[in-house]
Amino acid sequence: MNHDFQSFDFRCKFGSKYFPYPIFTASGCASSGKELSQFFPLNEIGAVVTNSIALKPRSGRATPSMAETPSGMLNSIGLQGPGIDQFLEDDIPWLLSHNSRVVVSISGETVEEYASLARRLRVVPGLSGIEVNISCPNVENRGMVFACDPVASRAVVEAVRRNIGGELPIIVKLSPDVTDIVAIAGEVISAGADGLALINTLLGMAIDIDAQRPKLAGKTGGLSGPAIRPVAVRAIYQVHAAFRNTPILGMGGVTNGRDALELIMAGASAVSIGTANFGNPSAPIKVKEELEVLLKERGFNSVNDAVGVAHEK
Amino acid sequence: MNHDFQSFDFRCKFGSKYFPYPIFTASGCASSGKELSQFFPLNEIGAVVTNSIALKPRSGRATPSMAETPSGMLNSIGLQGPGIDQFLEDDIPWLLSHNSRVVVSISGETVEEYASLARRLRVVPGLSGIEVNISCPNVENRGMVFACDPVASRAVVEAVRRNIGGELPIIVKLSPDVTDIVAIAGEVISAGADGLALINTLLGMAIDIDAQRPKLAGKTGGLSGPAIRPVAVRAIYQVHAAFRNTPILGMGGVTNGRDALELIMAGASAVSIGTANFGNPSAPIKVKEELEVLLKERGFNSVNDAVGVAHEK
Amino acid sequence: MTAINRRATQSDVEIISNKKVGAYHHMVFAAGAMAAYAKPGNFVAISVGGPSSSMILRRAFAIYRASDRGQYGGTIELVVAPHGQGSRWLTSLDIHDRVNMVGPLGTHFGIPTEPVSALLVGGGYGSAPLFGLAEILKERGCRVDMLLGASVAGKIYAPLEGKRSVNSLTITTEDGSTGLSGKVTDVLPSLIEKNRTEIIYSCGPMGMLAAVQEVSQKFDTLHQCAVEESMACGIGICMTCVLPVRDESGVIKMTRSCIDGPVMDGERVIWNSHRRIPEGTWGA
Amino acid sequence: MTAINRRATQSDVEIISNKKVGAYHHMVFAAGAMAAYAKPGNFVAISVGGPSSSMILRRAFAIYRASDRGQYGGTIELVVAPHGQGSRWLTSLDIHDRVNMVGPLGTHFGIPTEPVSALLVGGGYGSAPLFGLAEILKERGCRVDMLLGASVAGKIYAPLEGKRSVNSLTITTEDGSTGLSGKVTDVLPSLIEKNRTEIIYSCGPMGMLAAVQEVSQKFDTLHQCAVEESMACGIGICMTCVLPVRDESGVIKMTRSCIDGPVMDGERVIWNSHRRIPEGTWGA
Ligand SMILES: Cc1cc2nc3c(=O)[nH]c(=O)nc-3n(C[C@H](O)[C@H](O)[C@H](O)COP(=O)(O)OP(=O)(O)OC[C@H]3O[C@@H](n4cnc5c(N)ncnc54)[C@H](O)[C@@H]3O)c2cc1C
Ligand SMILES: Cc1cc2nc3c(=O)[nH]c(=O)nc-3n(C[C@H](O)[C@H](O)[C@H](O)COP(=O)(O)OP(=O)(O)OC[C@H]3O[C@@H](n4cnc5c(N)ncnc54)[C@H](O)[C@@H]3O)c2cc1C
Ligand SMILES: Cc1cc2nc3c(=O)[nH]c(=O)nc-3n(C[C@H](O)[C@H](O)[C@H](O)COP(=O)(O)O)c2cc1C
Ligand SMILES: Cc1cc2nc3c(=O)[nH]c(=O)nc-3n(C[C@H](O)[C@H](O)[C@H](O)COP(=O)(O)O)c2cc1C
Ligand code: FES
Ligand code: FES
Repeated sequence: MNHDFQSFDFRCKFGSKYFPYPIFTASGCASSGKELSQFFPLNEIGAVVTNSIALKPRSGRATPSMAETPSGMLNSIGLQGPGIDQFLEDDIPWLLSHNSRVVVSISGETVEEYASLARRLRVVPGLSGIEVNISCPNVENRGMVFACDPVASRAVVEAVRRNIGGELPIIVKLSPDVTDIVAIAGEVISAGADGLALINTLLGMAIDIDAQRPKLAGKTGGLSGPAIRPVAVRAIYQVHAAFRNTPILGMGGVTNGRDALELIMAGASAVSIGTANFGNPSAPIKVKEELEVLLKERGFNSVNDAVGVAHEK
Repeated sequence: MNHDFQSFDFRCKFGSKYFPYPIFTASGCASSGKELSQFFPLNEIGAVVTNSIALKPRSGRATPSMAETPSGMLNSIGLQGPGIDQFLEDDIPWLLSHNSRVVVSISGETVEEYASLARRLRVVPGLSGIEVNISCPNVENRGMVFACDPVASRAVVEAVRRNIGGELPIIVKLSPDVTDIVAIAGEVISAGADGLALINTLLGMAIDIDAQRPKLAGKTGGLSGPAIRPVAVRAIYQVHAAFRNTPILGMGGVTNGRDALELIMAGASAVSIGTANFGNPSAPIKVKEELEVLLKERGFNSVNDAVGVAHEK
Repeated sequence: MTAINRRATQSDVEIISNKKVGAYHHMVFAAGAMAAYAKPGNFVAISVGGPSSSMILRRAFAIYRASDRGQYGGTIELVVAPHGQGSRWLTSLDIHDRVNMVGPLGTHFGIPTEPVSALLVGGGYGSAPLFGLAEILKERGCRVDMLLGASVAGKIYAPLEGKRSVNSLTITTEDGSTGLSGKVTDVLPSLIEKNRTEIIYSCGPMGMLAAVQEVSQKFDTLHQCAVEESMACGIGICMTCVLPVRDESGVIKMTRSCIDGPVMDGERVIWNSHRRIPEGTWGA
Repeated sequence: MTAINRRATQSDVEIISNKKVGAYHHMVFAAGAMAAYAKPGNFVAISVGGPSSSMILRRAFAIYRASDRGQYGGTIELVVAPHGQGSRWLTSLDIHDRVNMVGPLGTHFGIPTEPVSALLVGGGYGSAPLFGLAEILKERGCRVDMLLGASVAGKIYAPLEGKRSVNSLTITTEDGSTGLSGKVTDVLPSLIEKNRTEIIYSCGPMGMLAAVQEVSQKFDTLHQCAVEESMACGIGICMTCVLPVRDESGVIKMTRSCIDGPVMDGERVIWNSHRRIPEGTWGA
């Protein structure tokens, strides 16, 4: 097939916002963007998704906070960051001045913290979206992770929705560590999510058999990288099958264009690159370029036409 | 340290049964043992855990039922097997006549099927244990996997316990695809499990971007191999922390002695070798030999002394 | 059968030659005793990617030739298409590199006790096991015709010394770049008629084998084919390589192609059953 | 600083030499322009394991030498200990093999503007970046003494041409197999006194650096050390390499050792904080 004369539509859409490319960075895997800008112009990708930002400064967890595993890694960074005030002062202006589209990831320990973060972001001009990381321990409920509890998940999303106003799309990021991810997705969609981010890391652990204790100071950590891609594809496929109209930002072990297309065919409207950035700082641009070639080779005129096609055969 | 004069105790114990070595095969990854016996004597390992056997013959699922993934694989074998009658006639006598210790894995679609299987096995002499695979769809509850539902899990184990009599240890195999594996473990222990097998495969999927459909004919499959080891270690650690007195048969991505020791230090009393057999038919014996060296190097006089040591530091 | 090849062993073997031939690599391994027991149709399973590989499963390769004497002791030769990650890694290895090999595995082609007229049909690298078979058939006094097909000329594997052992060699390519233009099944009927073929031996992609079986059935010839299902273990323990096969008593069972194959009776295989279990299969 | 080395680039570089030296491999890479910007203390990050590797993270290596002229254009030299999977893979490569390298990364050793008396302390392969530093210090008219320690003789990396650029070289090994028997910190005080050391530069295991800082503090010398935390990215985006460091205003912050290090002011680092966040850390 010859599509040379047709224009190729690489856009994706979450809520009311269009993004020119369907490749984003993954939260926590691009710091606040500055460092990667040395390897490619940030406006060449769909958006930078920032590290999850909390209300207050956070030191994160002690080292070692990283362990390599087969085709993956564990991390227990624990959301190190400067807190929302300094973040809005330093990082956001820098990103916007470099023409980067910005999706701010937020994390809280109570429903009220999420609400406060939403109120702070509501008044910031130039943002493209908000990603709500609900894989955080809920201090009001014995530290149980919000994303593992449908009621708490719903409460967070309702609070953010109420406080963010109408413009900014809300993408809610789910954990795969649940019995029924479709049920959680249903709750957060009905609570007002414009899109879903799938998947966060899997809870894992590695043990140092010489020191005879967990490798990570924080004992458990989040498993990411190519090892978890089959779980990501499955979660995206299941959720897309149930909620065709809710766009999904897919992630989990994407390192090249083929991986990205796998997530897209499963139902993702766009794809975030996380751990792959550590192995290859130009991964997002590489994935984007490869994806464009793969889509065109297969006769797609837009990335949107490829979203979820694996459901049809 | 010099431990040459001390005898090394390599035994492990489930219920009332001792096994001379803490290395087993994993269900579904050694067929019924015959094939592996060409690469090592089966009585050189703790036990052969058979493929999960159902009441009736099962054709399994259509091919492709396998896809390699980074440091892992997906399978959707679907418990192909001859049914309990032919199994007891052919496979069990062969294994027993070759001095292999045998743990029979059973699977059912209803609680009553598990009960019937237990009744059949109760009268078979020479068995060393029964592994109850509850990662099977429950036809009486919309196909929801037993292992994902605490009530159904309990019902299965109670039924098996009632029907098996007092002798044969019951090892219940759990799925990691749940929000709270410790809660499920608690249910099956209080229902009468003598031990737990952790972990079964993770639900995953891979998509063929050329055919634009799932690679597996059965769409989803179980993810196994080194990719999932961090999830196995975490699950074992969590469950051992909660139930120190219940022995765990650990599995998930073990390919060498170091991996096995990792699971043991997390809390496993013995370790099953699954996917690694496909890449290396002498994997169980290799793991066993390496494990013995590693334990002795670290001054352990028995494998039991190493169980769960990572909890103490 | 339903038992692993009792000659199978596992060992680290050295590569003693690796040459590009058309689209393929002809590779020779110093396989020691393993070579002595290899028969045409058998295969080997090789670990790929090295010690820190993300590829955890073995790759199966049909044995092209095996010889149990010579400078290096026993040798096993393979014809490898650099297709995906694993085969590209294998073909990129140098002389003296070592790989872990399990073999010989699976069933082998049955040799008729009488001298018959045999037609050997190969698709792509599927020709590999047919040359050793041709030699044996010739020794038994058979007439041996060979028919090889591929998409393009570079994918026809037919070395000179191999050609010597056949009475006739016909080649087809889909793009006509060498031999006749078309598929093997286009010329198969006329070859059967001309050579009064009594048995067909085939090896190649599953679609080709199914088509050969159709023709074979029409002419009522015997047909032994070497199937190629994806295999995770190659030794009968994973059940990923099954395909529906009718047994002696007529029951269709999902059968392991690694131990009850790869060589199977074409008539017994239920063809075109990809992605579904045929109705009436035992246990379905 | 808190910004990635602005000279950092990513490219595939060719190995032009790989020689075993004691317990290490001395490796030379044709790194082109990357070499021109490398300063003592900087490091590079290399992908390991090849295209189908299960190792997804880069490995960091201190630059031993960099030269921007010569037969191969710019070259970067490393001293690599074949320790685990990744470094064993790297050291097993042949000449002409290529690896993907990002560099130069991180901070470099600060060079005093006046000629001072400097003592360079290296543990194991930690001596690597010190030789290039010694040359520069000598050019600036400094007195340069060097103290190298390791567990055994084979782990002392001290090539002949390197030794030439120092005023004195002291070696300690824990087993006494070469040089003095003991640890570097056993002889450090006497060397400082004898040479009237004004600044210490150190590179080696974290435990050694902490011990050097203690001595340095006692003698009130300056101390620049190159720390070695495990790093997943090397470019400041993963936060796995943080350690607690007191900033100019006295606040302790978890600081990335890949971009605000590896070279840090020894006095600012909160030592012995493995597996815990020190009290009073910002955001703790
Ligand atoms: C009995 C048998 C004999 C074979 N003989 C030869 C031979 O002589 N020469 C040769 O070049 N190849 C042969 N193959 C195919 C070979 O085993 C590999 O599948 C092929 O080299 C592709 O592997 P890869 O790692 O390069 O590709 P990848 O795409 O990376 O393979 C990924 C996975 O898919 C499986 N797979 C992919 N394609 C096939 C296929 N067509 N058949 C089976 N499994 C597949 C692989 O086993 C692997 O698990 C044979 C296969 C079988 C089963
Ligand atoms: C700034 C810096 C400079 C370094 N310079 C050198 C050098 O000049 N020569 C040299 O031989 N090595 C150096 N290292 C160590 C090197 O990066 C590798 O960690 C080491 O080679 C072990 O990797 P491996 O893959 O062989 O071992 P593995 O045990 O397989 O490594 C597994 C993981 O642990 C991490 N890791 C293990 N040990 C260490 C360690 N001691 N420090 C940091 N991370 C570790 C690795 O990065 C990897 O992610 C340096 C590390 C850093 C951070
Ligand atoms: C070091 C690291 C830090 C992360 N931090 C965050 C975070 O702050 N917020 C969040 O929502 N996800 C975080 N994640 C999860 C990633 O955004 C992503 O969901 C996950 O890693 C799967 O994608 P990947 O395999 O491409 O990395 C982090 C992951 C890693 C590896
Ligand atoms: C091909 C295949 C078939 C399996 N069949 C079964 C089975 O019949 N019953 C069962 O309980 N687990 C089955 N499993 C799961 C394994 O027993 C094991 O729990 C899992 O694969 C994790 O271990 P591993 O990574 O060592 O393979 C199967 C796994 C594979 C790969
Ligand atoms: S390939 Fe494993 S049973 Fe055939
Ligand atoms: S190594 Fe990633 S931030 Fe320093």
